[in-house]
Amino acid sequence: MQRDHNHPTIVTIEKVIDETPTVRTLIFSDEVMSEALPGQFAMVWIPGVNELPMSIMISKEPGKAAFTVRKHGLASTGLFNVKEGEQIGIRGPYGNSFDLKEGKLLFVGGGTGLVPMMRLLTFVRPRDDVTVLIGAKTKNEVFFEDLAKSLLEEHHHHHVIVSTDDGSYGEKGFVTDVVEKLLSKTHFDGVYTCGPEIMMYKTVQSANSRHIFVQASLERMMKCGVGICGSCCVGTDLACRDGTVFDGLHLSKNKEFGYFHRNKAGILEHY
Amino acid sequence: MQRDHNHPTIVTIEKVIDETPTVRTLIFSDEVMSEALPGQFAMVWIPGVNELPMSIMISKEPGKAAFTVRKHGLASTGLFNVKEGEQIGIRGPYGNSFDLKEGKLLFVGGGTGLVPMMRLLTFVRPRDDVTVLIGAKTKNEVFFEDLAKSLLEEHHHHHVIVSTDDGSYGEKGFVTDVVEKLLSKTHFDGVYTCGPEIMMYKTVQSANSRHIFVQASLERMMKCGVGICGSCCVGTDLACRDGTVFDGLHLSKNKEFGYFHRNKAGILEHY
Amino acid sequence: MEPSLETSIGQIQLDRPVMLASGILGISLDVFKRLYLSGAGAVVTKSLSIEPWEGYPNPTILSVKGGGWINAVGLSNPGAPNFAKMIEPNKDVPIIVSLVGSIPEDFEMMIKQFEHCQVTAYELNLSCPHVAKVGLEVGDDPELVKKIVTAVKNSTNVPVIAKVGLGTSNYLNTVGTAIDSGIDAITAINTVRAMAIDAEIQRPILSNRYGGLSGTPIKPIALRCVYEISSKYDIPIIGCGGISTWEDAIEFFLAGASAIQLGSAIGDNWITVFHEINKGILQYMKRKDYSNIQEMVGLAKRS
Amino acid sequence: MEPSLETSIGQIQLDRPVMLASGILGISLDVFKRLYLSGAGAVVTKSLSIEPWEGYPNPTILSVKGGGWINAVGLSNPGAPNFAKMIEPNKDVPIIVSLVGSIPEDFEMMIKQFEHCQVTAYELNLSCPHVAKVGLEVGDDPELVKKIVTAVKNSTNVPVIAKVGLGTSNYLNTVGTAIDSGIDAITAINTVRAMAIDAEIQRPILSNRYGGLSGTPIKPIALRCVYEISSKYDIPIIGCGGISTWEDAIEFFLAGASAIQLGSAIGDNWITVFHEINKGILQYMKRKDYSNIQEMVGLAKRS
Ligand SMILES: Cc1cc2nc3c(=O)[nH]c(=O)nc-3n(C[C@H](O)[C@H](O)[C@H](O)COP(=O)(O)OP(=O)(O)OC[C@H]3O[C@@H](n4cnc5c(N)ncnc54)[C@H](O)[C@@H]3O)c2cc1C
Ligand SMILES: Cc1cc2nc3c(=O)[nH]c(=O)nc-3n(C[C@H](O)[C@H](O)[C@H](O)COP(=O)(O)OP(=O)(O)OC[C@H]3O[C@@H](n4cnc5c(N)ncnc54)[C@H](O)[C@@H]3O)c2cc1C
Ligand SMILES: Cc1cc2nc3c(=O)[nH]c(=O)nc-3n(C[C@H](O)[C@H](O)[C@H](O)COP(=O)(O)O)c2cc1C
Ligand SMILES: Cc1cc2nc3c(=O)[nH]c(=O)nc-3n(C[C@H](O)[C@H](O)[C@H](O)COP(=O)(O)O)c2cc1C
Ligand code: FES
Ligand code: FES
Repeated sequence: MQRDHNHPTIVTIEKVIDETPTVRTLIFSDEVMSEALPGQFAMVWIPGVNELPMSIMISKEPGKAAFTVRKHGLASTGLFNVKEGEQIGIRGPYGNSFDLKEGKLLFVGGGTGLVPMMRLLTFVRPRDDVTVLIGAKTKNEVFFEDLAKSLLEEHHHHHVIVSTDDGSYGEKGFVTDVVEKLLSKTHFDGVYTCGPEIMMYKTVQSANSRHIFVQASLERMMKCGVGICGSCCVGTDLACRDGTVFDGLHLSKNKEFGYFHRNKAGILEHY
Repeated sequence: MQRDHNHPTIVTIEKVIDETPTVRTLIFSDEVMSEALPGQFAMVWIPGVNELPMSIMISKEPGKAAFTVRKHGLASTGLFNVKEGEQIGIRGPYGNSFDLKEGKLLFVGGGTGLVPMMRLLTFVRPRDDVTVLIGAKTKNEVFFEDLAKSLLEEHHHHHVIVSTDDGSYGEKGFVTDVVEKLLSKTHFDGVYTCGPEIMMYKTVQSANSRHIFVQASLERMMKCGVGICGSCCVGTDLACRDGTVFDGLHLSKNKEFGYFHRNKAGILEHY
Repeated sequence: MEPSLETSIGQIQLDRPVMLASGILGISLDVFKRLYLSGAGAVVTKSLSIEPWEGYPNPTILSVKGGGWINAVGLSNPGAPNFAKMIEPNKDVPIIVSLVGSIPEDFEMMIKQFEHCQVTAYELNLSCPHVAKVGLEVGDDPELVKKIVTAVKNSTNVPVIAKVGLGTSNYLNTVGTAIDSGIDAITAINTVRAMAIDAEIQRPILSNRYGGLSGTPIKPIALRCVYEISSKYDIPIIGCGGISTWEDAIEFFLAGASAIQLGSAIGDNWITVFHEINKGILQYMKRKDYSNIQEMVGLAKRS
Repeated sequence: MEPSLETSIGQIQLDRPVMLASGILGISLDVFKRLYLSGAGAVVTKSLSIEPWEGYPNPTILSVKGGGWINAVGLSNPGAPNFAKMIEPNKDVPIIVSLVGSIPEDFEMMIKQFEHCQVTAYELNLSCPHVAKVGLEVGDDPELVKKIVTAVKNSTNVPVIAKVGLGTSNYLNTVGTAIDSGIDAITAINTVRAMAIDAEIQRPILSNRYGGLSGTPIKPIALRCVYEISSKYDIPIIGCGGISTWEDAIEFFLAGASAIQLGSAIGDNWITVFHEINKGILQYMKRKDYSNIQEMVGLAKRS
């Protein structure tokens, strides 16, 4: 029978990589997921634990894909603890993708929000001028810096900048301050961001105010991933089906973006 | 949505032709049925009346097909009475087809058993030597004689022979006596028959005894047409799915062929 | 004359006969507006309880290989009071408020919350197949159905619909009891209790184990329920279950439904499905020369 | 060690766990032999009545767009006496004789007919959803179920199976009653009452209007029934409903079935389906290192 993308397909975790003490990358074989577009996500079933949305991470080997998970609550800790040889269920890929411009490009990622940024980097052309901004609270939460660099090896012009809130590594300060500084200095042809919503909100604001094309990939509570349950709604939008990637101009008209998300009961909560 | 062959598709009867006082041909447009193989049948729903199996008759126009029905009991009379512009439901095509040999071919049909013979004639090559035998009780039950002739127009060697039991038209006697006569005179490369079971039984016997390749298309009580209900079983065979066309050698080993059929309750009845 | 898509389900008047079913995309007024503009004649809210409910943990929804969906969302909802506040500004969208509860007082309390809201109708969920003490557990108890419907009818002048489904009793009796107690219309049916197990993992996939089957697989079941209800009772019916094409919609009208609801089709075809179905119904009506929906309702019952 | 496909359903021992369901291709001993040679572990006959029944007029079967079949064959059958005579010569094929009737005496009389036949088990059809006075009308009546099962158990030493389905009462109670009355095993489920209407013709398609839905659409429902029964009762179960692949078969074993039956899959994939499923089960057992079916039965119930 043909694969049903909305029914869990069982895959085996083949390799686990520790990125930081609380972040791990789990690699598995799956043709469909290996060809996911940047920004697309999967619903990941950890049997006996929970199911949660995860951006689809790249893997160096063809036919493989990965998830990069930060250990947090029940579900993510369950995934974080999956060992090599153990099985999980995946459905998807879900969601749209980015509209990649040409020229001078800025990528702004925080935490596991870097995952779609990494996949997007694999689509950038060698002649583009690429800046990757990695934000973290502190030094030992920084990851994917080397990966970003190696993905950009063939590019003449590229910068990978890390900023930490406490200055323990790279530039000191909020990543959004670096964004503001960069955008005020030079013109960019496209800005792409994924990470904590406040980070994305400020990045979108900085770009919008300068009429720079910007896209952000949103996170919301997700149950179905296909636009049935409604749990992921952001104003009139359903993050899972209309997004997760939205244009900055569209987001600037959304009353909830940057301010509210909904909890498991669907009640609006302030960020 | 793609067409579901096992769910009735509604078609409109575009033309009705009287073949004899009790036999009519109903023509309709349907790509799928127009491409049915010789010997295949449809389950025909006459709304409010019944559903019954009907061999798929040819039509001169592309994209069209037909049924040729003899008025008999409730269901066939219902179909016989369908007027131009009225709708019926059809599902299928069901069943296998004939294995058409080359060379000297004999077609033996009685009554509406001529329907698959007519479709089969359209596949015969001009260089084949073709004999069509049409059997009927009496003169005004003869039909398709002209059609058979016109289908064979381009053939150098062809004969259309009619025999009636009462001798009111064509040769006098049972069609199976003509078969026996023909087969005893000349070698045939293939014999094809459809019609009353006794006619087919004798034809198969005549051919088998001379080691001549012969195929017959069987009729049995049919409800599903797909091999679920079991009502069409003939020994180990399901007429609808294994047939309706069977080789003479296979039939010679079947204890029911020529002797028994099952009624609506599934009880074996003698012919 | 151009045929009209208007329909009435008893006192309920709608511009278009296709509604959003309860529980689908149903927690935000902004989304309701969008669905209305996409062609939905009305939206039914998620089933609301007095208190907010988180629902079951994930996995809560998955598709079935070969068609349809199984869900055990567990009636997660923000609670009637929060919800009423959210829809208070609404003037444009016909909103049908779906309610779940265990006792008459639950329903009375919730209806009070909507005093200042424009509510097109209430739909009593007597048929959720996977949450204890509400839904089917209520629908399968005739005494309770009687008490709840009577209480609700005494609390509001807005039309009240009972949503029924296949439980552990004869749903036709539930319909009968609801009618005797004054119900204005019936929605049939809810999801059908079902399960998905993964052969590799060797466990039920839903966290709640049991869930409700929706989408194409249940259409023939829902259609027979509408036909059965309309053959037995004289009550306006809203058909629901597996509807995804205009042909499905017509079949439900012919079986006796004055309007329809859909949910799962959105997962398969997204929200353009409303427009597609409306368009198909109109074309059918033109071809068959009908001027309004009501002319078709129940036609399949003639012998 | 090569895993074994042998299974036992209580006292019933089978070489292979996949059977032909009742009503499918089930009127001729020749065909039974063929199915057995194709890989069926046993064949269940059409449900037999005392007298021959013609069943309903055509149309009696059609497929549903989007999957599955609806039938209202109407239990056409040659009658128990004729049938018993036909299978008398059988020595090789495990035949399970399915019976329908309205009162205990019907069943007692029929069982007498099979005195000289080799019968692997009797299956009481308490669940046909579209014929009056038998099937579900019996299954929904606990008193009658008790009387019939008791009478049948007193008439024969051959194992007796009750086949249940979704009717107008709680089928779990029917199972409980049957167990209390001495039943040896349960088959779950029969078809689910349903309907098909044609939008163009504006009529129900089946001559009987109502029929039973079978095939893929009912699989998630059947699976939950097996899981529910095996969670509540300690009784051997035969799973039936929508099974068409080895994965489906495994899921039913995990839910608690010791064997399975299939019907509709033959319409979709023809009789090679038995061999395909047997092969798939064996490969799965090798991969998961099971030596016999029983090791899997009910595994999905662990928490
Ligand atoms: C499209 C998308 C892609 C994501 N990609 C990644 C990724 O690549 N790596 C990663 O580590 N995390 C990712 N997340 C976040 C992840 O899904 C979880 O939200 C997060 O791991 C915390 O979950 P938890 O259940 O462990 O925490 P909990 O303590 O149970 O919940 C904490 C908070 O997490 C959020 N959350 C919980 N469950 C869900 C859910 N089903 N859907 C959305 N949010 C939920 C809620 O805001 C909740 O309040 C992504 C989320 C979305 C929506
Ligand atoms: C594969 C196949 C192709 C056929 N093709 C044609 C054709 O092209 N033209 C034509 O006129 N007839 C054809 N028939 C015969 C036709 O289906 C009917 O059997 C016949 O018309 C008499 O049906 P009735 O219901 O009117 O008669 P009734 O008086 O109701 O029945 C008379 C006898 O007809 C047979 N019969 C009735 N219903 C069925 C059924 N559902 N399936 C099979 N036999 C049945 C039985 O032997 C029955 O005893 C075909 C039959 C089969 C099996
Ligand atoms: C994810 C999901 C959530 C649902 N939640 C509710 C609910 O809260 N209240 C309710 O009455 N029905 C609920 N239902 C049932 C639907 O309203 C509808 O009756 C059922 O899905 C059948 O219609 P469909 O086949 O068009 O989806 C839900 C269905 C789904 C799929
Ligand atoms: C054409 C047809 C006839 C049936 N006849 C019977 C019957 O006589 N007795 C019975 O118990 N079940 C009967 N059934 C039900 C099947 O035995 C089975 O329970 C049901 O079809 C579900 O299995 P499936 O999805 O594999 O077909 C019939 C089903 C079909 C499709
Ligand atoms: S996650 Fe269900 S609608 Fe988006
Ligand atoms: S007609 Fe049903 S099996 Fe052949």
